[in-house]
Amino acid sequence: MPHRLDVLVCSGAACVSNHTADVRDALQSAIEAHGLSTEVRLVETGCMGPCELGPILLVYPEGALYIRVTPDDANEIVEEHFLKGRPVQRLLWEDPAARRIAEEKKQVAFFERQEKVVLSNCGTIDPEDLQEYIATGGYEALGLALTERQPEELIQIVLDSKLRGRGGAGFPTGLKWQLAARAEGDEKYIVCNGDEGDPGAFMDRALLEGDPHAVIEGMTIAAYAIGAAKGFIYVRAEYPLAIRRLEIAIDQARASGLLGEDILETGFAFDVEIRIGAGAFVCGEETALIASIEGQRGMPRTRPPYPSDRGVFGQPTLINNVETWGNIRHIVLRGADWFRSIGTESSPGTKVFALSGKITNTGIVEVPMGTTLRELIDEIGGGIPDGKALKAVQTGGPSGGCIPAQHIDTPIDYESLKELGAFMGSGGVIVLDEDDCMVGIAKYFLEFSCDESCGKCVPCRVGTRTMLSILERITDGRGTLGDLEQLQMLADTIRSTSLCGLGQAAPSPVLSTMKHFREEYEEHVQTATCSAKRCKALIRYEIDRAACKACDLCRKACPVEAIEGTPGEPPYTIHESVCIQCGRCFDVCPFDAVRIESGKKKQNEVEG
Amino acid sequence: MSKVKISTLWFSGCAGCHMSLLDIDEVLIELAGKIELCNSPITDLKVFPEGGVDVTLIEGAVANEEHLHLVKEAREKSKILISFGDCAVTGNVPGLRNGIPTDKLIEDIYGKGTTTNGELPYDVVPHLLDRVRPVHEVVPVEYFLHGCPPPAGVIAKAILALLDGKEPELVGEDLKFG
Amino acid sequence: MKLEDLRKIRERAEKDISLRRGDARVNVVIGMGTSGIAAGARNVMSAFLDEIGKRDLADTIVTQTGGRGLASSEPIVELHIKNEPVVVYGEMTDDKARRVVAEHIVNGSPVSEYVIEVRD
Amino acid sequence: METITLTIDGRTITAAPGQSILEVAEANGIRIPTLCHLEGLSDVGACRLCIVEVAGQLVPSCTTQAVDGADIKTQTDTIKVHRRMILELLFAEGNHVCSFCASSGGCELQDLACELEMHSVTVPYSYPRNRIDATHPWFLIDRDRCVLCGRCVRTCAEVEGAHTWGFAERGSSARVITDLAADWGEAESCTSCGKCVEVCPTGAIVLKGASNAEMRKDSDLVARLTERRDHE
Repeated sequence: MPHRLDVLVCSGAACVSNHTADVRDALQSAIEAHGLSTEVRLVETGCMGPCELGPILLVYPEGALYIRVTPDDANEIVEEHFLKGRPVQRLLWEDPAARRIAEEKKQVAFFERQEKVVLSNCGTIDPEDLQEYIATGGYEALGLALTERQPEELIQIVLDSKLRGRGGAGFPTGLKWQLAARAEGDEKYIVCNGDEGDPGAFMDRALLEGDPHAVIEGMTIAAYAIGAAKGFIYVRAEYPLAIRRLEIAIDQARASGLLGEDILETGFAFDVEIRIGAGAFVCGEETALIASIEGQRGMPRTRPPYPSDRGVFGQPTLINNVETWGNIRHIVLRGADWFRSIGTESSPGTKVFALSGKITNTGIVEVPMGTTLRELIDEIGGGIPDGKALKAVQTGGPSGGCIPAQHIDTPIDYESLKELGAFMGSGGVIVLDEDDCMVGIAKYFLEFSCDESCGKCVPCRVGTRTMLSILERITDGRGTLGDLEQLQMLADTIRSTSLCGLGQAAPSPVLSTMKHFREEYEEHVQTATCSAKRCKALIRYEIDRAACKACDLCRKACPVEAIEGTPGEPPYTIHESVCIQCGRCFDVCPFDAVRIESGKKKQNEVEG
Repeated sequence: MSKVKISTLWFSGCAGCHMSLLDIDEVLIELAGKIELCNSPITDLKVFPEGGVDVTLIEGAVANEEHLHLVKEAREKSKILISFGDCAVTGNVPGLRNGIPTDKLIEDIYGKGTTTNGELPYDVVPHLLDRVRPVHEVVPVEYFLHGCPPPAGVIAKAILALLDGKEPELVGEDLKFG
Repeated sequence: MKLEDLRKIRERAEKDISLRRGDARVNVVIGMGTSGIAAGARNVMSAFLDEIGKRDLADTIVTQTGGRGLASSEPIVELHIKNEPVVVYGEMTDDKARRVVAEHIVNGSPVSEYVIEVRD
Repeated sequence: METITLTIDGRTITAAPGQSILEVAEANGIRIPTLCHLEGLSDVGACRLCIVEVAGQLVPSCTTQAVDGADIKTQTDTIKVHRRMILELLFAEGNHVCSFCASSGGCELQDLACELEMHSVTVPYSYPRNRIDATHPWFLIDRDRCVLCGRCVRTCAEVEGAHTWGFAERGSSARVITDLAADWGEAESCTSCGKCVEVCPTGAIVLKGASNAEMRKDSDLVARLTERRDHE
């Protein structure tokens, strides 16, 4: 007897953290208790996208989308919906834009405005079930490639598609394939770069967890195209679920003759091995990643020679990012023209973004290249919460920059972002609102680059550290206008002389904020003011005498006894010299009597 | 022609740079006719002359509140400021205390020392700054004389050039630290 | 496995996940309100599912709805076939369900004696 | 023999294919400052002092091959600014106090300050406080004087074959270590050959007992050894 309901349980990493497994177990028991085991099937899928709202259930055939489901909701869902056909309204997604409950997934703007190519299977199939992948046309592209295409034809298709590397820099993928195919070597290698490490980036994780076979299929097609027999998937150890699902997928593919010797009985052999990285950001840089695969310390080396000439173990190596690999099977099946029909002239196809920061719908989305930031943030992302104003959008992580709100109608592609001093990067999009201090944001990203510098070349190792100490001086209220000049000089040297792309791009967050938000830097150094009231050394907490009701909550909450007052006898006062700016008084005050002020110069040890 | 007024200051340093200044041999005689040595450890004059000076040489790093005060005054009252020797230029040996909390330093040196009977010297000596700094980190500096101490020849070369109204040409070995 | 084998697996597997595509030709909507269940709607549903399974009708899905307000005719089943009027069957049973599958869904002719309403 | 022709600072120069820009420049008496490079060792392009301009791009001359027709500039104003900044960063990173350093007078970093006309370090000093490892009976390492050029690491691996030296940690915590961060005196793989002492460009790795300005290094040692090996 066929089942009549497919209940998709999102098992992406975010939902797993939100205890999706408990929800699944509760649903399973409720389904059994109601005697529906043969009629209802639970399917654990990869990430569905709106990570903020998990655990998420998607019920077919209706397409009903349940959010923030708890194990306690299981019985109601099973009895009312699965048994009686009445979806539980209170758990359905209320579209923030439409202000109505969405009966179906496709009514939600978050999904409706997306175009899922790479993520088409993500959140709709069980990534641990090869049959489901095959049902969506999986391995058809590989079959087609092996039986009806010559290697050169495949390279030509990828060239014609104008697909560009999704790892960030946007190098033409087809060209990489061609170079690796033409290079001479005893052996050739295929590498999947899954060392995703930018703060606020989780696109690769979503794809590896949600559709691992797509990545394997893309790599296998490339192996045939360039003549490689061995591949490596480099994933960071912080992605245990991705690793487990990849392992399952690799085992399944091998067992079914889709990987290993004699693939699809065509005589072609290719196998892949997972290499687990220890979580060094720099290993996302291809030469450092290759060193790490070889068992060396993950440090970049000078290019040329490029990996296509001398990569893993000195042999020609084709290395692409997870998302790039995810595009391959679609391009091979549907053709270069189809691919070019999506996106823009110079940047065809779609791009997966990870939305985070001050945005209503945090999560993973996929849109055609050329989509504007406004569409991405307001329509898909549901806008900024709490009625706050958008200040900037950070793209490209520590290698990227901040795009100010006035450029929100910029269509997203490799070139337009670069023009604005930002960077496509692997697709992390962090939304900043009026409460964010741009100097603080720049400092945050620089601190990341500084910590993650491999330490090999001087400009990156020492230069980023030095820039950071100058930024610290500025956010401590001890900066000078000369510091801004020095930041610029250091940035120039780091950009121009660092060994690898990570070092060269490390000053970008500072440069882009100095370009677009220079007045904030000047305000910090000239008047020791942080208008966003974020820089601890530049703010002070004060109690509004008129608003204080002497309830004593702030005094009790203060961890350093900086607040003085007697219950019932307003006003209370905060002693600035004792206060550590932790903000607890601000949080607990029921009368909004605690205010944050900025603008008074702190006593300096050395001025000038 | 009126004489060029020169001051020299002695901050956190060993006086070796001043020794080297006195080591410029017969150039001293030439200088004697051309310069007026104002406040300096050599003259034991403590204050800048009215109207300031043309050149101030600063030996030593900025290590305490007195240095901080003086270095700012020197900047105000001098047309040209010269960091005189490695301590002034780089922080050098005095800078090695950076990273050790000043309270601990005072305690270790004076508290446990035998000569002070455990009395901490806050009443009589200026408070230490958290960090020892090269002069140019605190105020702008025109020229830097490297060396511990700067060789007498380099000092003479720099001063004579300035007296001629020229830029001191400090190149190659002149810029050797240590 | 050869490419032909892969394609055979795909054919089977596609049917298995057809629910998620939302492109079913036939939707059997069973009234599963309290009164419907009391009148035996569960059995009717099981019969539909069983018969659809036996006949391997990948283009047919079974869904439910709350009560329709025709308590006297429960269990009620609506048959939505693409580009055709909705046919409502009343007082359904296990056997009647199997007949509707065979005659209406497979052969395209409604079982008129059970029909209580036809809507556009 | 096949040759290539290129221009360095306006001079037309003939070279053998496969040579690095640095090798070609040195062979023709054109001085390019270096620090991590040492003849006889592989080049890693870590210090970035040997940058030159090729087709508008700054590249390290030690790891970039000289190619036919290249127009190379080694002393533009931009290059000088960057080299000096890199050198300042090196001085600011450690405690390079020449006045009481065994290597003073024989130190490549000290010489670079003269060559690159570094009048003062304009970036803030960091004043690190790393422990000096003097556990080896004959040698010691003062990591506050280390510039992380990696010559010791490469010499130990490529010439001595002991692989005692390696890198640990990242960013500003990066440092050279012996064995798996064991004290040098406890590092079992160390053959006490002393080549690391000779190649260290600063006073970081020195002979015990060498006092102020007494240490003189034989950094050509590696080149002599490897050349003899090549003749075998």
